[in-house]
Amino acid sequence: MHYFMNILSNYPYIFAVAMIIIGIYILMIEKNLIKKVIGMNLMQGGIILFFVAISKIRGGIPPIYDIEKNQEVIYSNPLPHVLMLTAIVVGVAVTAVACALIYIIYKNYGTINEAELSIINEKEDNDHILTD
Amino acid sequence: MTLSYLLILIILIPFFSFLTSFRLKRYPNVREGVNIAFAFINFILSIVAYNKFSGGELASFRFITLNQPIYLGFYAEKISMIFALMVNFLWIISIFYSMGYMRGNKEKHQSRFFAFFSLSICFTLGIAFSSNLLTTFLFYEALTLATFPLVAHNINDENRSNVKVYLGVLIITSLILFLPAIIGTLVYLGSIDYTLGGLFIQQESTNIYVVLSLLLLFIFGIAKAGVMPVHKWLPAAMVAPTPVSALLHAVAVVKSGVFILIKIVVYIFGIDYLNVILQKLFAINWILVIPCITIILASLIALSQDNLKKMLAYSTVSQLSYIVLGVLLLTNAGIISSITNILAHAVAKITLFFAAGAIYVIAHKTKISELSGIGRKMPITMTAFSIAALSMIGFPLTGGFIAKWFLLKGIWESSQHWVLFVIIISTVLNALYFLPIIFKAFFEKYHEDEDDNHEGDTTKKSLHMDIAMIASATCVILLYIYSDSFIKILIK
Amino acid sequence: MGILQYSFLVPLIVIIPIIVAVVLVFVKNTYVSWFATFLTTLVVMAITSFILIKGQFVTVSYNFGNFIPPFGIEYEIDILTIFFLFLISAVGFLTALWSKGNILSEVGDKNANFFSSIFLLYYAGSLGIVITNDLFNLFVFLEISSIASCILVAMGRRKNAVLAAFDSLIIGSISASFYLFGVGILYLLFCTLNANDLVLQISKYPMTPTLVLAIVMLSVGILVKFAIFPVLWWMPQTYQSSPSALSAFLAGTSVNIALYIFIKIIFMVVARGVHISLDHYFELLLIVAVLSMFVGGILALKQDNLKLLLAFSSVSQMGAIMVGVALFNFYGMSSALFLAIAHAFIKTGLFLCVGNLIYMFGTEKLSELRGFGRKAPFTYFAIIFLCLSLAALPGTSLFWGKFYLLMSTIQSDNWFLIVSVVLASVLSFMYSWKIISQLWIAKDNSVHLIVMHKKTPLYMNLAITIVIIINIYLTIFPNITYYFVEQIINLNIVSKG
Amino acid sequence: MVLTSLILPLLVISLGLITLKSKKYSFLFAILAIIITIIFVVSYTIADSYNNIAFLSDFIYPHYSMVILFSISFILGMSFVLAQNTINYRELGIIIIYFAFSMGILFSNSFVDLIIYWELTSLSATLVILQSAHPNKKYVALKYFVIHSLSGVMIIAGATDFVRAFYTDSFPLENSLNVYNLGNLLILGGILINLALPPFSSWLVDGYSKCSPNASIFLSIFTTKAAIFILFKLFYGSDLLIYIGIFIALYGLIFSLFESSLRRILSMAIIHQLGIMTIGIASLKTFEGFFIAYIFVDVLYKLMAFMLAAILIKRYNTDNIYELKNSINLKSVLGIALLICSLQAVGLPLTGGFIVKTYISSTIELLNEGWLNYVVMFLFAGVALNIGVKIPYYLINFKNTSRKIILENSYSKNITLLITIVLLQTVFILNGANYFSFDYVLHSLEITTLGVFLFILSVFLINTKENKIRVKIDNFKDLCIEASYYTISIITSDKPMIAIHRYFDIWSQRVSKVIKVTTNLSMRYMITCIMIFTILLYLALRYHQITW
Amino acid sequence: MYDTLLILFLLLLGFSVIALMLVNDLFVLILITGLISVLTGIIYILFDAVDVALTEIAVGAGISTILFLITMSLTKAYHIDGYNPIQRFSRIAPVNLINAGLLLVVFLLILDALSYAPIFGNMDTPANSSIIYKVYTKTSYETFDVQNSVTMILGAFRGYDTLGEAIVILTGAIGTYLVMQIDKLEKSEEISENTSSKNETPKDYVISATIFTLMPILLLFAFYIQFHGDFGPGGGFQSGVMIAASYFLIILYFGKTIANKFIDIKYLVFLAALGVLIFSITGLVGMLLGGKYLDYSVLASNTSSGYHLGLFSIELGVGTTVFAATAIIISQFYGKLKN
Repeated sequence: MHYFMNILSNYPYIFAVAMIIIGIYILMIEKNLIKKVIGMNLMQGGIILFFVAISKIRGGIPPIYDIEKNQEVIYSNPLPHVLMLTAIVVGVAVTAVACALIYIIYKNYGTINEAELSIINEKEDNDHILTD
Repeated sequence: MTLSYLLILIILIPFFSFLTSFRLKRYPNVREGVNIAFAFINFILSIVAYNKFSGGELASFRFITLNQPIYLGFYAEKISMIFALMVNFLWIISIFYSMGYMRGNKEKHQSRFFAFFSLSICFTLGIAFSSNLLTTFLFYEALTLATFPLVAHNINDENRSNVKVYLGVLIITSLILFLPAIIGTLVYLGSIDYTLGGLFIQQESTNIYVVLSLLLLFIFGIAKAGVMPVHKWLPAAMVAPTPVSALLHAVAVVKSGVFILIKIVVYIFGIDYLNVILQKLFAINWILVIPCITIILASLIALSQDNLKKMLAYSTVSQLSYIVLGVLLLTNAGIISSITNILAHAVAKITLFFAAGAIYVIAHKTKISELSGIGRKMPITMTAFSIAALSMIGFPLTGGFIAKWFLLKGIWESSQHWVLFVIIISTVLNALYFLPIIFKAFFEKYHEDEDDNHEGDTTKKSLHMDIAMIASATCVILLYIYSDSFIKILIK
Repeated sequence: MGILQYSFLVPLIVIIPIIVAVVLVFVKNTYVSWFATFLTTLVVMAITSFILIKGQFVTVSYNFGNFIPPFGIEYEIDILTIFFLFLISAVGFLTALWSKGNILSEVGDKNANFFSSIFLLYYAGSLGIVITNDLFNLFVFLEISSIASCILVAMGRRKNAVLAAFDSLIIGSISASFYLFGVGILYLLFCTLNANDLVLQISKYPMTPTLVLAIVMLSVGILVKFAIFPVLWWMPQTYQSSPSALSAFLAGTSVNIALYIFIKIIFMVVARGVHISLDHYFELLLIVAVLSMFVGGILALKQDNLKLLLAFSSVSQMGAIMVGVALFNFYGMSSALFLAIAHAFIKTGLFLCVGNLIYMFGTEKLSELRGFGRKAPFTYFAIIFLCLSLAALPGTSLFWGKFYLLMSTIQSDNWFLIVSVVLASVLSFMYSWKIISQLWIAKDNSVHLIVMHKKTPLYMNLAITIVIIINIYLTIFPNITYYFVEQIINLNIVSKG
Repeated sequence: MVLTSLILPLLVISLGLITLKSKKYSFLFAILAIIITIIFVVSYTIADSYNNIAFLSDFIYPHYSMVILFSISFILGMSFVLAQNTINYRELGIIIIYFAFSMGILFSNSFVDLIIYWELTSLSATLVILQSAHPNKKYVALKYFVIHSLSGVMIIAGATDFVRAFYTDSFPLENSLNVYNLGNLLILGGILINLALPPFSSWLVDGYSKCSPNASIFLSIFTTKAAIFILFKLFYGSDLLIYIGIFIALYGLIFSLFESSLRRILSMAIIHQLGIMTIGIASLKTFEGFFIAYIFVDVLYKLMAFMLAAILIKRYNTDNIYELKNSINLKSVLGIALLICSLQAVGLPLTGGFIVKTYISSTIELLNEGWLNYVVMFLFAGVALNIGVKIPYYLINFKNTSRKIILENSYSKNITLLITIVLLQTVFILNGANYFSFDYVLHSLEITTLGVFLFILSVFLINTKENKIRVKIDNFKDLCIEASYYTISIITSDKPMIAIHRYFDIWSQRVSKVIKVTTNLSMRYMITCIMIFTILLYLALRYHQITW
Repeated sequence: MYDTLLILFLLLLGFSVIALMLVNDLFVLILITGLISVLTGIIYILFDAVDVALTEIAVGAGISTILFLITMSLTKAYHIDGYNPIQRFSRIAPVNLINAGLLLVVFLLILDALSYAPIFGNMDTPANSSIIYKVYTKTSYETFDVQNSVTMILGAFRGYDTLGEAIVILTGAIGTYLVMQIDKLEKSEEISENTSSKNETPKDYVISATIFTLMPILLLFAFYIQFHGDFGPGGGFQSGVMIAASYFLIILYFGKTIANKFIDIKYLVFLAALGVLIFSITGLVGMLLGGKYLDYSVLASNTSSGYHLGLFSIELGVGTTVFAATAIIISQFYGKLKN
């Protein structure tokens, strides 16, 4: 079907979507919590790549206004860049909190393998009152 | 003051007694006195309303209105007047009786009992005067919940399942069948008010099967009318103390179920409209089969019961289907018979339950086989019991005879002759399961069993109960004598 | 017009909580931090109710930095937004009022001020989501609320709170990135981030599969938050292990926010001449909703832990609301909105009561709590009243919602739906009756209940009484909310459909 | 007229109630009751003397004759019982009430009154039965009352149809009810049940044989005869009754042969007699005539028979006819009474029975149904055989055997017997003139020979002492009532319910195991659910024509 | 030429992603994530997104890799089932295959949908052809004479997003601070031993030398980026991250206790809060002076100088927040590390 050729022409999208899908795959498969966070990070990277891919215009230059150049210069679309700045920072914040949680899980449960964690959780009588 | 204020007052007075009896926890006598006073006032008011109403003045009153067809409101008309009169009268008697019963049986937390007792009366009156299906449904559910603490009065391990059955059947059938039926009528007809001559006449378009399915949904939805498959809750409710099963399950709750059915058939569907519909569909009115099966089966089961109260419960189920049968005959004689039957059956059944309670309190006997020779020991109770039993059978000098007379007349009018034989068989069955008790009570020796030690104070305790029983027994007979007074109104 | 000159109030709703949250980081004293949260929620509720009353259904919009919408970010309040805004701020106020005792007992007073500040951030985040008309801004606030809620859950009193927090963070970030992916595709197609502008653009171009993918990604992102049947598994754990103040706020708002965004998307997409027929989409949603009603109901029936039971019950209620939305006729939408507001208040009230129980007895297991009536009479009656209204019995507010739901289903003549809605309402009765029967009729084993605190402090009970008063108000005067809902429906369906 | 007609029953009821209460003076009040009835009867006849009806013969107004008949038999019975001094005060009181209510039936001229008195008589009759000392009296009374309530209901059912048709519930004086419509058929059914229509006849046989001897005297008179009077009043002349009559009579005849107890034989004879009467009613085309005389004779000699039975049972306290073998000495008053009674049954020309029998057979001949006359003849022979031949054969002591005869010949006790003998003969004397003709005498001789012949045949058939082939017809009916008890208990037993409960429990455990898993699901399943959900949504939107 | 370069780097990226999927050793995985973030940075430069590239490399390569390394060492998870990738294929459980299949279906569906999307990078796509994007770059210079339109959009047009983003990083920081405090266990079950060890690591001359040479340059460059945002690529985020990196170097070198004396955790939290406060206050000031929230034209006499002032304060607020937040996160984690 001729549309298939169309997808080849905007190949960056393929890589972006691939990154997202593989990110999710790692998130699902891996038992180790840190690997899960890595997978999540990868997924968010994929989305950011997709967004930035949208902004590029062939033959355009970075959107910093060049005083000397004459008028007919083409700039890439600056808006996705701003959005992606925020997205990256959000990604970092989420990763930081996730790593803190992993440490605390390790501190409480002694393991960060999801299978073992669910076994311990089930076995333990979890209404063990912690605060006084 | 106009009739509408009177209506509201009648409904609210039991609610006040509900509040006060909670307040007067510590001094029981005062509480009982207050209750009786309230009941008496309510009775007087309903008589006044009855007379004023006979003047034909219709009062209506709305409080929550959502949009035009959906609102909650009250509305007085002839059937509800009579029903309210009966409920109020019997309320007085049952309070009197429960005083004796509670003291005799030394029951715990009595104030809660009296409170919820009057609350359920308030909701029954609400049902009596409701002006559209939604208010009826509201009070219908409220009544189930108000009676629940009464049924679960002295709950212990073995009767917990009964209490679950009681609540489960009532609530679930009302949610599954009654509510959709109401909404169905609202959607197909645009309004759910009780209008004289029925709503369906305006709408010629609704096809037959919709009407029929709605009617069936109503019949089975109102579990309180005790039609066969959904009657399970009544025997299960027998775990409640006897005054509860006396007033509520013999009179208030059960009758309200049938009362709603009457209002639906008469004021929502309209008798002549239904006649036309049923004639069109099939010659024999197949819907009549439902109550007939219930009558026969329930009386057969009652025949085999050994526990006195269970037997009475099943007999109530069969008597109720008499009333349902009367309604579904779709003739005005049938309607009159169902209303007279409500009154006659209420009065007779309340006496029977009083007697059963008295026997339990004084002689601690619940099994029928143990009842031999009790007539000599408790003459008043047993005579009241036998009078009421005769009325149940339809003995001439009692109220039951009037109801049976009109029922048969209705059957002839509706030209469904096969129903005659059902009535005949059921009367025989009634006789079969009531009379052995009377004969056993009066004509067999009373064998003393050991634990029957407190001989002394039986007379004192039974004073209240006897008064209540005498009152209800006499009005069984009075009902026969003054029957023509309210039949004239009904015929109009 | 009266309201327009007050338009400066609109951004304040979100900014005041943020500023107070940030200030609270400096404050060490727990009482001051609680009072600050209480005050801010009160002020925000005042603003929203002011707009609600004076607004007379006029859409108010406020663009930041004085840039016209497609360029700058725009806050817009139409009837639907103010309806949900008021709901969220009211629930927030109640939980803040209630949370004083709770912070000390469940979170410990060491970093109580951080708890309040992050609670306020979550509060601001949820308000921001509802109020903004800009899709990316919505993503940012979505992310704020998900991180904040994850931290708050982690501070729950149980050991497995941390696990639940981790799960909710991961699932939250996945759903947010799905949403972001959808926004990206929309931007790729129509180059605008503003909702109203997007509506214009969509009507210009034919429906391409890419737009379909965008809608799907957006709706999946939101339905995960909405805890509908297939994706509900993260919710019960978070509700169970989060501190009671947060679980009450979550129960009241997180689901309603998702509902609001979902309705906004549907109206946006359904609006002006979208050529594809959405009925298959709605059919699937109906099936999913019915399934979630049954699964929620059955699972709720089997739980012994009160919070889990309430969590699953809100899943089933959400199923009912989704049925109302997916039916897309007049009665359906009104029933959905009415159910949402009634259910929010009832569920918040119930979670506050559970909080009370935890405060007093330290346990929320039904089997242990049987017959605690004597020890805590006020909470006892509150729970019974709220459970009765949860059971949608005739005399309660939920009943009107169910009534309309049934009306809409009967009008839609879809027999399978009618039967399932009726059965689901029976299920809802059964699990709410389970609570009542356990607390009232079951064997009384309250004798070996460890009483940690004799009495709950005043403001805890005050919050619950306010909830009960609101419920009673909703039962007695449903026609006011009905009129309100009517306005929303006419405006949205008529204007955009 | 109505007022006066109500005086007597109400008066007597009050008397009955008083006797019930007072232990000592019960005899005194009983006598008072007798005196009142006598005064009432006399005033009754005198009051109507101006339309000069002759005693018993000119029965223009059958009501009066029945009333007179009932009160005479009541007086005779009471005097006999008081003379015998074997009755306790409570039984006496109830019998008085029973008499009063049955009088009520006679006076009722509308369906509602009829039903009221009808049911009240049945109630009082059950109470009478309950006074007996018989062990399972409760059971018999129950059967009695249930069957009577059945008949009561049938009458009400029929009456409502009648009222709906004629807008009044008073009896139709001009013409009898047309049998061939459902309502009237029901009324007929009700009355016939009261007349011991065979499937429902066990109440009469058991009731009269198991109640106390004194009570059986009164019971035998009132209920059945009142029912016959009502049947006569409502359905005179309808030809369906012929066949019903034959059926009842044949049933009575055959089963009396197999009975061994004295009172059961007499009750079977009552049933037989009722059958013949129904045939008589069917043949009468107008509502008056000599028919009441037949009832009169039959009542009196049955009354006498039951008095004899009471004395014998009292003396030898056994009911079995073989044990009472040759217990009566011909020379005693009892002997004479027994003789007269059996001759009435046979219908010897010199007795009242002959007059009445010839009247009935002549009216039946008027129907000119050939085969009917022979059947009637056979039935009359049966009566002759049953009472006329069988009872004297066993009871009378022909051979002065050594059996110790308690010589109780005191005339004072048996005065009543003598009075009844005199009355029976007066019937013959007063009406003998117009019926005592040659062909009638010839006719009665034929009947007697046929009767003797049949008797010998039956002796051969049943010449057993312990009548082994006694058909337990009555027990069959008891059987079916017990059977209904058992079937019901099986239907309604809770066994099926318990099974269902167990089934539910197993399923709920299985479901809860599954649910425990769902609460802490691993991440993998959560994300797979999300993925599946997205795919479904996308397909739903993308390809509109998803059909499932 | 441009396309071939782009494809080359994208393929590199693809391989490293697949490697990520196959490799099992945690340490190798973390290194590959660092590599991936650098590669994406380079691709962003190809996509003319300079600011994003700078942030991506600084944050991706810098902070998240360090975070993962520290958590790995804290949770002693490095020697997890360390067999090589090929063995891993043989061990694949059936469940994984199902998941893989499922995700493959999703992948194909998305691609099928995206194939209808407008072609990558051509002029006439609705997103690019519409006048809006041109307005950004032109007006940002003519009216507000800010050369770098990205900072302009960041600060002014979509200033509210940046405020939201600052709040996110603040919540992240406070979150880590709080979560680390959680001790769900009774005292008895304490697993990890006490944190601060007495003897500091001997001074490693190589590290100390590099630190001392690198430190000043880093700080200088960071401050340049901070205040030069309007004119060239850069801005609050990047400078904040840079300063945090320098702070980290100090901690690495002098050990936790001394670093604490230098800047205590409590003050860092206050600093982060202060940054967001500055940001929101400037917005409020704009509102009080009559304009809309975050309207800088009102701040000074004419619009352009007003905007310069506004942007400056915004960048300052964001910078301090980002610095403080990242510092908190790293010091929290590093504090827990034993040696």
